[in-house]
Amino acid sequence: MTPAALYTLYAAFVLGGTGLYFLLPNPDRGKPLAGAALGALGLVALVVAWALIGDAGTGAAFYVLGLVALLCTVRVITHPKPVYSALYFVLTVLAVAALCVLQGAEFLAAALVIIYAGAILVTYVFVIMLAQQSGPSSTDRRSREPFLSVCAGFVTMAVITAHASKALESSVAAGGTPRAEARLASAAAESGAPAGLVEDEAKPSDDGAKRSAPKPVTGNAMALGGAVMTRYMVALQLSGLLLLIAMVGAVAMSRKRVPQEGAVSPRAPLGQAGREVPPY
Amino acid sequence: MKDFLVTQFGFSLVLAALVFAVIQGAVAYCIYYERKIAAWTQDRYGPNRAGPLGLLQPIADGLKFVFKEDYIPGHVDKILFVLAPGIMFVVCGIGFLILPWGGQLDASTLPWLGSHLQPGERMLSVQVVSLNVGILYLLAVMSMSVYGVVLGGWSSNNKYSFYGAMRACAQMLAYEIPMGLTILVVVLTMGTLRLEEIAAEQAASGVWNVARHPLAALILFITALAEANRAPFDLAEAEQELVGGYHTEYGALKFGLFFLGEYASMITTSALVVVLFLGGWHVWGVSALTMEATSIWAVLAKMTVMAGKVAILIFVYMWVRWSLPRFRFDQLMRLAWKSLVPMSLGLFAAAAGLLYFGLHRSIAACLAVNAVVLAGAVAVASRGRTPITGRQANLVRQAARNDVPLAEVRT
Amino acid sequence: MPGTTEYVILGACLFALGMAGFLARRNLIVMFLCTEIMFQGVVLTVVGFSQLWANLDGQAYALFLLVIAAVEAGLALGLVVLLYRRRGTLDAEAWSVMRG
Amino acid sequence: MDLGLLKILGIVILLAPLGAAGVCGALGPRRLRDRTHWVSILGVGSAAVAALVLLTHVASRGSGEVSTHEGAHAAVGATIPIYDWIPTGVVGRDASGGGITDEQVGTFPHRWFRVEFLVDPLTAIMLATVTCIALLIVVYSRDYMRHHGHAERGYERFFAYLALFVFSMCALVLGGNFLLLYLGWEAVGLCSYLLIGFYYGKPSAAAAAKKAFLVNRVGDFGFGLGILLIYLTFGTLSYPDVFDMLARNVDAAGTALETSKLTTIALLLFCGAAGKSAQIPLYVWLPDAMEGPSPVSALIHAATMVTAGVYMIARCGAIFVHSETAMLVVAAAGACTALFAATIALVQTDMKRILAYSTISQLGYMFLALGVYAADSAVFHLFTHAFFKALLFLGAGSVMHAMGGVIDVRQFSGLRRVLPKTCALVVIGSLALGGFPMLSGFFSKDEILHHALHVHPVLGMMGLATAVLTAFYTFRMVFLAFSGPQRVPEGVHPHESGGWMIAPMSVLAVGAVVVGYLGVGFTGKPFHTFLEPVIAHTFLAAGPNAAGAHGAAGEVVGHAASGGFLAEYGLMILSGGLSVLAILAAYVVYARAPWMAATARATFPRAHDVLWNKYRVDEAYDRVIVQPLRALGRVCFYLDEYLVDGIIWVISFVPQALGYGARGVQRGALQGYGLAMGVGLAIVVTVVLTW
Repeated sequence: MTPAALYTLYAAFVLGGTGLYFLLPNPDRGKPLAGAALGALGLVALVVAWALIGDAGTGAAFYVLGLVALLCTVRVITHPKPVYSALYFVLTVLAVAALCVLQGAEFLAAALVIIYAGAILVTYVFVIMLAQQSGPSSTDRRSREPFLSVCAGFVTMAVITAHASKALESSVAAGGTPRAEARLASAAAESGAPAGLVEDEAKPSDDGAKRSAPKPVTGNAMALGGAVMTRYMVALQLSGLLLLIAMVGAVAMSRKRVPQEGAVSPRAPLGQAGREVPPY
Repeated sequence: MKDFLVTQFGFSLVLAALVFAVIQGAVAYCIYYERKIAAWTQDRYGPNRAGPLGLLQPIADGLKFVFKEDYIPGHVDKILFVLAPGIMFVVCGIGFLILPWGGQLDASTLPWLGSHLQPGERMLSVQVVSLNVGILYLLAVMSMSVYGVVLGGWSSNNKYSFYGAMRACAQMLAYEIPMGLTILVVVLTMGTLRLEEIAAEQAASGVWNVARHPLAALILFITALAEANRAPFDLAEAEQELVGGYHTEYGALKFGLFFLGEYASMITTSALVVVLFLGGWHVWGVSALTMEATSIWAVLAKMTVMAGKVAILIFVYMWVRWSLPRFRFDQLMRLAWKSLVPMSLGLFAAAAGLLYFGLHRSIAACLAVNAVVLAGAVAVASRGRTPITGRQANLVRQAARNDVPLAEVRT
Repeated sequence: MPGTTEYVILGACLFALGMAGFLARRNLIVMFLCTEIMFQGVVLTVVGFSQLWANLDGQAYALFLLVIAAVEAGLALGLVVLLYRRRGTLDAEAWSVMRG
Repeated sequence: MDLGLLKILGIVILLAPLGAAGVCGALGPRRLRDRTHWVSILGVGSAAVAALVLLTHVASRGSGEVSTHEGAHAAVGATIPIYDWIPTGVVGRDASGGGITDEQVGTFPHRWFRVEFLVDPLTAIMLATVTCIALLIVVYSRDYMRHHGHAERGYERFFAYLALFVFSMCALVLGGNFLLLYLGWEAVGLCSYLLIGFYYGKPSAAAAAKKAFLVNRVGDFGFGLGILLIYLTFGTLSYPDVFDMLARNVDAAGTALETSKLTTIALLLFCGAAGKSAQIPLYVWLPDAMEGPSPVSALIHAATMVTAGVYMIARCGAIFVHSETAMLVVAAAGACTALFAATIALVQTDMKRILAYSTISQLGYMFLALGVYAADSAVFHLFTHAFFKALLFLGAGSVMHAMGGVIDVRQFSGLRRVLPKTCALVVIGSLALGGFPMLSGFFSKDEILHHALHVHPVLGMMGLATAVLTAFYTFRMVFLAFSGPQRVPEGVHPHESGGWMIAPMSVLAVGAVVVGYLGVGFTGKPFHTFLEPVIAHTFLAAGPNAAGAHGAAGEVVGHAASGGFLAEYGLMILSGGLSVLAILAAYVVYARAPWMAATARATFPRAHDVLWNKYRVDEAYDRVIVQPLRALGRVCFYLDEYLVDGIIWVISFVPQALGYGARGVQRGALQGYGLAMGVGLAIVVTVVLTW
């Protein structure tokens, strides 16, 4: 990585962090135009840094999606209404999923959308709506220690990123990723075909016509399934167990009746005291 | 230009525009169709004033939606209020992109466009996009459709709308699970995630998946009803309880978009059921409806067959709607979590077992497995203490168990 | 190595934003949303590395991350609902009975 | 001998009661409830059947064949290994670790503490006695533990404990080495604790249970030391090995045994026996053990617990006969205990307490018999005593049941009309206990007196005096309770017990009458003949008649031949006559002329007072042992309270003070911590990665 790229990256983090500091909710300020401007500058710097690093394979799609993801994430953090935060996060997830598709992880992208956007975030929205039906509360209008928070987050990541990028560069320069190449070569030798871990999924317009007969391997999904079902079998089963435990825990928790503190429960009518009809 | 149209990309664009337009038109006539079926069910005439047989009625309805004042109430969250029908419309509209409408098309048989091509030189897929995670795409899109309803209900800032939104949210989350599981049953049986391959496979073998997994087909149909918010699962808009549910505050074009979304999702889900279980564009004994027939005429025939099957399914949707009473919400949840989820889980596990033994294509084995799961479900259900109808009976039982006089409970 | 560095940087940005948000926002639900953002950053990073090494380990990690996220969301939201019922507010500051 | 069959039988005898206890405990409270007794009956019954099969098996094979342990003429019986339990070292390697190297250890066989059975006539008789009597008691308990048809609270617990008790005793008897003996020994102690404290809500019951347990601890401490000493001396705990070495008079190292060492071992073992079998000076727990339900008393007194000491000494005769001193101590302790307890029993008014002292007294007889080398007589008395003492306790229980829990003979009288069956059965038991001629107690006791007078005339005379006292106080109890005008406590409606209670008592009554004939001369003394191989090389070989005859039967025959009719039957007639006279005296004093008793009490108030207060032994113990220990405990307590706690307080004050200063940091706000972590992380990362 060139020093120019590195300093641009630092500049992006500094500008973005400062911008975020101004953008975080604060009722004592007016419209955070300065923050927005600084943030925009930060984004520009980031794009410049990307351009300076300039790997092959990053095209316009990456820039657009990455900017969308970042912008939406900033809005998640800075929007005073939790519902909007959640909705912006949906957009972030969609952008991330699209980025995954760019990296040949279609299955992961679908899973992200189905699980994250379709299930987890719906639940978030559900809870937000249940818990907060009126407009933004004082909780959401004021941030807590915004300066230190932003510093903590951005300093950590700036340092790690710069370091990781340099390490990546040097490892690539020192002969790339031998493990990957060796594996590709051996897999190719075994199967007599290019190791199609990530099926070469070009645009449908090119090979759609050739897909007349069903193929044995259904691309990324099959390969990923194979990996998860073999190498990560134990992890898979453990995560299943984890889900089960979480499910039981969540059910146990939410079934409990919790009286609001300080609230006096009305006396049950005579003859009904102590007897409740359980929820179906 | 001429050459661009016979590449897959160009053809997909054309097809997308075409299908989109057809579906929008079809939605309008779906409403007419529905009103006619409702009338038929209730032994009356239905729309018969505008045009012959009332055929112009949908156009009148559409015009009414467009020309009404597009009013936004003052107490709503304006951005989301506007956004919600848009989300609904878009999400319901892009699901069909993945559906295979007619197998392969030999571009050379296209009149004028393909005149410069040799036969078989360029095969086009009659499908807008072909993804290797095809069904997952559809599931992802469907899982997004809940946002339209939820946001619409919430942003209306109206108690009834909010209840509708909450109900829709819970309902869609619940019914997505059996839906996904039954789709996975088909995926396990067919060994692919691509819808066009599933359709082609059924055509090639002549065995529709419904013959293998009738129970799964039934569950998928039920969940499709629920996902489309159709009666008897229209809890989110139950007029008698919630005025109009999540779209109480909506009118004019925005209400129309909700309407469009609902019917479009009906069409998409029926098409999904058709492709997964009912052989897609395939009918036995017709030479035009095979994989090998790739001429433009064969493709048109296939598309017609597909549309016909979808129309039949939509008829069933409407038939169900006008015949069955609406579920109560607890019954709805119980149906999903205590009946459909266990059954589809059982089917899924059984299908995986069949795959392990290499019997996943065997009709007899699949049917046996379905029968076992159904029998198990019936056995469990018949032993259950809670009847599907009613909490009152439940209360009585409870009272009997606790030695409480019945009269006391009832009061 | 198509774009691995860029993906890592993007992931780091998301992570940093999530971390800052987690520390700065006071609404419990938004705090959890911020943790999910951090997950997204991690997902992007591992997907980038997956491409770099041309294997599926990173994507498999991302899948397990999804599991963790689902578990976290389920339990966290359950807790949030309980807390909300108890105090009638989502402010994280309302829960400081452990202070010394 | 069929080892496989024996193995199966042994396992059944052990596991059936244990399983029953487990099932009772697990399913009793929820599922079985007042049907729990069936499980216990089934478990103990299976054990009883198995024990009887074992007995017949051992008997039918004859005593000669029993010895399968090659080259061990001292150990008679079949050792049946079940499994290896605890490795104790490697064969060929001595205690210092020399001999073979560490690398070789794996290839050499280990020495083990095995779980093994030793089956010989003694075991067979003990097992049969224990399980059969226990079975009858369990059956009896079915009705005893319910009132007006409703099971008492803790019903299932009771049956679980009973079955566990039987298991413990069987393990004790069946175990083939000292370790298992000790195991059973302690388990029996535990069960007695549980059962005596069955009504743990009652302070007196809890105290009695505690007392029984603690007094037993004293004895068991000595017992444990004795076993350790055995291990140190012989290098093994297995009976056959130990007895074999004793017979060859060598220890583990191959050197000759020292008598002093054996005396020490024997006395330590006797210490345990004295605790378990309630001999002077450790008898004090037994009278208090009456706090348990009556069937428990019957079980403890007749079959399971107190006989353990007798069994153990009979089993370890090989050790005891090496030491004259130990034998004398055993005999003297037995005789003194017998007389001592009998005098206390003279004035007690609690029926069960009288019976308890009589048990102590009868156990004294058994120890006397052991001490005079008549182990077969001791076991025979144990056997007969089991029947009539169980009968008497069950009878007392029946009375108690009828009297609504009252058992003081001053509170009721004339019960023969309302409890005719109980009365008849108790009278039979009392006759047997009192040594009425031709009943079982008569024969067994007479035999002991015979041997005692022969070996230690003084102790024999004490035994004879005890016999008279026994007859007197037993019938004092009977007449006070059953004769005279009918009188019952307030508010009690006496009723005869039901079949579940009467039937076991009837069986026991039959036993009390007839089992004595197993040991008399004109039936050929089958009991003694059966038992002879076990003790032939120990007690009989070392005893006073060793030179003249081998075996009890031969001895008596030879004795009779030399001494003539009077020598043979004179003692019988004497003791029988004395017992009849004592019974008549009791009749006169307590049924006909009650003023005599009152006069006697008035004439010797101090004597009565001493007896009534049981020679103030408990008080003396309290003064001499308990109070000083308490005082010591109090000192320790204050040391702990002020010295140790003070130090700890000082130590704890420092962090407390520090914490007081630092608590401002702990603000309890989640995000504050998160922020601190985040900032800390940022600093650490920056420092580590950029430097």
